[in-house]
Amino acid sequence: MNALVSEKELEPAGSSEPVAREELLRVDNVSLSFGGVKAITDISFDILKGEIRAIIGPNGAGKTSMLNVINGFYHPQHGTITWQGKVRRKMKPYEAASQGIARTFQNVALFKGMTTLDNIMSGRSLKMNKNFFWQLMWRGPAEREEIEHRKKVEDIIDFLEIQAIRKTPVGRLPYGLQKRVELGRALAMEPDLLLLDEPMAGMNLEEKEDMSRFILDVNQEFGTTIALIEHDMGVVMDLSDRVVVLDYGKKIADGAPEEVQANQNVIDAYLGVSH
Amino acid sequence: MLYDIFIDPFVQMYEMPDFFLQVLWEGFVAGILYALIALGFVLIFKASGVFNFAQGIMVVFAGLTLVGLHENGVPAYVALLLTIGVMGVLAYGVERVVMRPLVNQPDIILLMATIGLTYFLIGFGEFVFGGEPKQMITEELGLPTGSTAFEFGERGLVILQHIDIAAAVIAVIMVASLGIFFNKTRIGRALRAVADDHQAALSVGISLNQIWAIVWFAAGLVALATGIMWGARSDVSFALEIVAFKALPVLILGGFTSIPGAIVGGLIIGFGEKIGELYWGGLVGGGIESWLAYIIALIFLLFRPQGLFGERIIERI
Amino acid sequence: MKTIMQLALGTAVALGVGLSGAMTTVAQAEDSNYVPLLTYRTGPFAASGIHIANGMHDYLKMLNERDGGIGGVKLELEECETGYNAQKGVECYEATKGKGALVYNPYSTGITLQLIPKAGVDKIPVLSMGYGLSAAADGSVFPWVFNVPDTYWDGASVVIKYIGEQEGGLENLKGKKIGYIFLDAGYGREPIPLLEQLAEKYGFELLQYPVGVKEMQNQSSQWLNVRRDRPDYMVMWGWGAMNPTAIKEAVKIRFPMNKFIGVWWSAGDDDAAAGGDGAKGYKAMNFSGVGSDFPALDDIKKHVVDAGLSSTDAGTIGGTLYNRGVLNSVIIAEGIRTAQELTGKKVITGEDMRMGLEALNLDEARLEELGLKGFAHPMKVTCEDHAGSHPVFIQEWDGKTWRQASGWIEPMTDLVRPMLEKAAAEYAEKNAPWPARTEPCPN
Amino acid sequence: MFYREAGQFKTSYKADQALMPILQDRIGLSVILVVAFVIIPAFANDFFLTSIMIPFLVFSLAAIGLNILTGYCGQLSLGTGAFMGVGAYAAYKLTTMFPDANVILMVLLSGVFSAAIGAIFGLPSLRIKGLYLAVTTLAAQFFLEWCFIRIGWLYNYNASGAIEVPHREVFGIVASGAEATPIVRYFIVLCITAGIAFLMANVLRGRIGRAWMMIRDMDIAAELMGIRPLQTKLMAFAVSSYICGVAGAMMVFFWLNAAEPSSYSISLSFQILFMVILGGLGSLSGAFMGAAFIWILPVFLKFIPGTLGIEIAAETVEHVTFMIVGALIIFFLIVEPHGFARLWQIAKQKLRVWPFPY
Repeated sequence: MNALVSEKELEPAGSSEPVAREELLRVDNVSLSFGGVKAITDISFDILKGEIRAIIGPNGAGKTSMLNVINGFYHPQHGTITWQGKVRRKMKPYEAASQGIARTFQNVALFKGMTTLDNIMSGRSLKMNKNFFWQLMWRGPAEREEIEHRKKVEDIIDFLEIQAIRKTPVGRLPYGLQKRVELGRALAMEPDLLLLDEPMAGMNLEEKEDMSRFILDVNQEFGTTIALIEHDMGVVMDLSDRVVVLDYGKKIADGAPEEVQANQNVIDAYLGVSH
Repeated sequence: MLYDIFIDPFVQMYEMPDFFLQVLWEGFVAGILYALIALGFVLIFKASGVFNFAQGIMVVFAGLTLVGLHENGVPAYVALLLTIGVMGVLAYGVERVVMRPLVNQPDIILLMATIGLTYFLIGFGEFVFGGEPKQMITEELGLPTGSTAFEFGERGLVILQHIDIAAAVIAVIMVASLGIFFNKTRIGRALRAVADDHQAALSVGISLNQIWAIVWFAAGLVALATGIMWGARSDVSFALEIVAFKALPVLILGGFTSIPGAIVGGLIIGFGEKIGELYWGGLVGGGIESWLAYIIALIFLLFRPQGLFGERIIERI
Repeated sequence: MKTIMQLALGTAVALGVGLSGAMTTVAQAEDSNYVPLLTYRTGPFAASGIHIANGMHDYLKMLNERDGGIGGVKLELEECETGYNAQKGVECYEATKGKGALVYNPYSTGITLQLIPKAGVDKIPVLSMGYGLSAAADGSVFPWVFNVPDTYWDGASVVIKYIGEQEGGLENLKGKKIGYIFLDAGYGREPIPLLEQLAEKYGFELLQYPVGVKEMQNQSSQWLNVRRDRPDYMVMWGWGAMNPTAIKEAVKIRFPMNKFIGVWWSAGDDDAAAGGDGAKGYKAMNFSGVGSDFPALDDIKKHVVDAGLSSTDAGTIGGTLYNRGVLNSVIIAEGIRTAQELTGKKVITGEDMRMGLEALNLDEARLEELGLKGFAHPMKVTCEDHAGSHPVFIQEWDGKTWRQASGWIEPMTDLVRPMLEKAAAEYAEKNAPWPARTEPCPN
Repeated sequence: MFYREAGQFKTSYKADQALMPILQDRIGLSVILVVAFVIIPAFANDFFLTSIMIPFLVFSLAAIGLNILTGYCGQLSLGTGAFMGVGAYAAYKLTTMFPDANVILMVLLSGVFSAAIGAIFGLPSLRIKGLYLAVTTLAAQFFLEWCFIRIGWLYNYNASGAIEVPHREVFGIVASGAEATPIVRYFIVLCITAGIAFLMANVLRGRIGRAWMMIRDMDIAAELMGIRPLQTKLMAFAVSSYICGVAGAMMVFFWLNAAEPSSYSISLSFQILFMVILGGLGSLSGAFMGAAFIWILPVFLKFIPGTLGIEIAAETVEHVTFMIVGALIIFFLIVEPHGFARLWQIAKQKLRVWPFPY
């Protein structure tokens, strides 16, 4: 397991005392619309290094759109995103990935034609760099690189307890396992910020418990900052350090789980007070 | 050089307006025929999501069957009815043998299956009726054959072929009746439901198999009409298949699912390639018609990937 | 799943058996001469190919039925379908050459080009009658290739000569416009250098209208251009589906048909008939007999077609392309006969056949003996000249059938021959090291 | 029973990542190589070499090329024929410009030109996807075909408009031209095809192959994981076109001897596409199986009736061949849309558990 943990990540890990955490990402006044439809209106919040930040809200609140904005898939019409202290310019999704943002998807977006192993190996793409001609030869640098990364991937496979399905094409796996492979793939990127879009949707209680454990382990052992969208309030309240609540593309609350739970706006949103 | 590209063609258009009109007319007729082939594609794609590569060959096959039957002594109108019957059998057969077992396969597999169908129909058509090109039985079917010339000015002359006018009229009738069929009849409504969502249509009790057989039959009828018209312009043989490829850029322009798109796309390609060939083609030695349509479609796609009538695609994950 | 496995196994076994069958060369019958016929009855050029194939097949078959072959030895005929496709052409060549093939008639410029270098290596001559590589007429460079009776350059010069006659002399061509519509492939492009040279010499303007193979049936642009340019004459080098479409389009734009002249491959009966009444007056060059009024053709009808030994429709006997096929077979047959006379052997080889073709002398007396008086102009091949620049006539479509419209017109050999020699030298240079001729001259 | 990996333990990642981790596969491949390099040359006649083996290998290579693009990177292309043509014309220009150079080297070099052209026509793939992209590759097909006809420089202004393969020797052995023996051509084609297939197998199991498959399976997710879509797709276009170009050059240099523009027409594109689909998208061995099926079946149908003494008119055979090929394509798509490669896997699975299926 240690092989996976780089020095940088060790730093905040396991430190139990509440230090003033550094800001990893800040969203300022972001608005996004498709044609005339406003998906996000003037939202601002921040994500601190090492925390688990939950984004919640009713269906259609703009949560997934928010994640899409964060990893560069959508470009907001207004507002700025500050990543590790620098204002981010308009960028392509692969640039966000190379800066250390990884994610999982609401509807599993695995590479269906590939095996579990290959899917997780695909997470190492950015870290591998042997060029085409070494790849042609295989013997030598390309093979060494492949083995080196294979070791790291095997660590993740052990961590997620999916050894038995290593060589199975992911298309044939049950939903819960697919979600787990997807998490593994995101972890393989060794991200600074991990975006999880409904990691527990459609799971039974047991699977949810497993998944929650993995998320906590990732956060605590590797020190990875996590932003997650989840509908299960129990999970959100237990896992997250801070929660931001969206409704109709607007931010209606932000704070510690208990505060948010008590917020009248949030209660109205979930109970459906007419607007 | 710049003069040849940017000014001279327009000077020519101005100086020989009769010729320009003739070019437009030729472009219009070619466009109508492309549009008719594209229409067959659209019908099938809308209802089943199958990109029916065999549409071009169905055009030839229908024409060949018609002429072949006539050659074997069947009166023209009886042959026409029999051909309609053959297209019906073909539609049923395709639905039964190709579509049904391949339901829910990826696009490319369905595309390949229709290419397989293309090969089969070429072999079958030539096996039954022989490989030599045949003359379309234009007169026997009561279609006009002459031409009308409008002369004006000293050398002004525009010639309209009656068969081309007939082609335009028939195309309009076909599109109109398809429109009525889609909007006013029960089967038409079912068809639109299927186009929107297979599963939902199934769940309200629409038989997919029946619908597919019907659209393939409708596409077969469109193919027959196209085959007659195009056959009358040149002849009926499988060499015509290559012309049918032109329907593909038309589809790109119009979108795979839009009937008006097929018509407008067909006309754009028809006008575009005739004007391009006649006023600009000479600059590079002519013959640019063989690829101009595809390049137009390609450039167009770069700016509007969703086609002329398609809605803007918002990618979701 | 089980059935699939069985099926797969069955297919594999069948394939294995079949391939081993294909691999074992069929032993050449000791008492026959083997003539493979590379034909195409399918594909985009089937329209023209079918009639040629019928004519070639029927005449040779007739010799078998009527005379028991040539020189008492039967001919073994085998048709191999090429579909005008170069891949399949090579396949046919490889499949048949081992069986003792005497001569190849590829009927496709592409396949001819592939076979030209192989001919000398495999020692099997190529007879490309009125098509193929014009330069191959130079027998000193291409001993193994024959393109009697004419090259395309001969044809192009005849057309211009004929147009000159119509205008009252070649000098009157000055300032005239002659349009050239052609199949945009090697075939159609070949005459252009000569036409350009003639244009310069006689002062007419040459306008070119290429028709892509894909656009054969969609020529409205080319003919609109013709309408705009208003040429005085149109010359066509078309094949297959291009011909009927071109004639229809010419009718459509009301081009005067008597000023529209096709090459001998645009002279099919179906081609002209496609134009309906409007096609009346369309002209084409030809070098093989018009009509079915020849004793040899009667024999074909009697011994082959009526006997059900051929797929020919009796009504097509005597058509231009059918007769062309017959003429091709006459040359093959006479080549074999000459070879038998020269070598004294009954069963000959490809090398003998080459000698026979090179010594071919089809004079009027011989044509009459064959029952083909007036079917072709007498032709004599020499070691230097494998084409012969034989005269060509013009035929005219009267709305129902072709009739001869001119006497035999001599090509401008003085102009064509130097060009041929130059082209042959260029070919040899480009394909260096091109083997120098070592074959003895039989004449 | 016969195909069982039990007892074959892999003790390193290196062994696990080998091309053929299972012993039986390695034995199978060795047998195939021995047949290809020793038995066929020793026993086959000219017809078998020139009309079956050489075209089969050329088409296999082209199918590998297209498979990289369509099967591995998910970009459907109908322009294969034209890219093969670019290779052929480039090889022709190179050998006529440098008559003394090694012709095999020139054939391999010619692929670089088709790779460049392929990459240019791959540019729209960034914005255009799926069937729409397939139609735009038709633009490449028809435009390049037009160039082969119209640009005289490409065929050295030959009056015939075709390219004719010149006589060239490599180390004193005639390698191309009419005098080259079938056996020499066969060995050249075999070595090039086997070599490229091996190199591609390497690329496909590594980082780049994975990137292509990521784009194929879900391009958006791939992009979010740091794959640059344009570079990756262009690379697939370039590599694929390189291979197709080499195949096209081999087609004219070691098989046909001369080629007209129509040799590289749209029908060639379809022929190759059939091979890829029937063989199995995303499978190298499938490319060989597909090529064998599509090429050998018609040859078989054409010459078998004759050798069995059945008289069938040539055109009937041709028509029936079309029907059978078309019907078989549909049949195999229905039976197994993933092609022969998947059928072969299923067969191996059966062999593994035979004779006790449970």
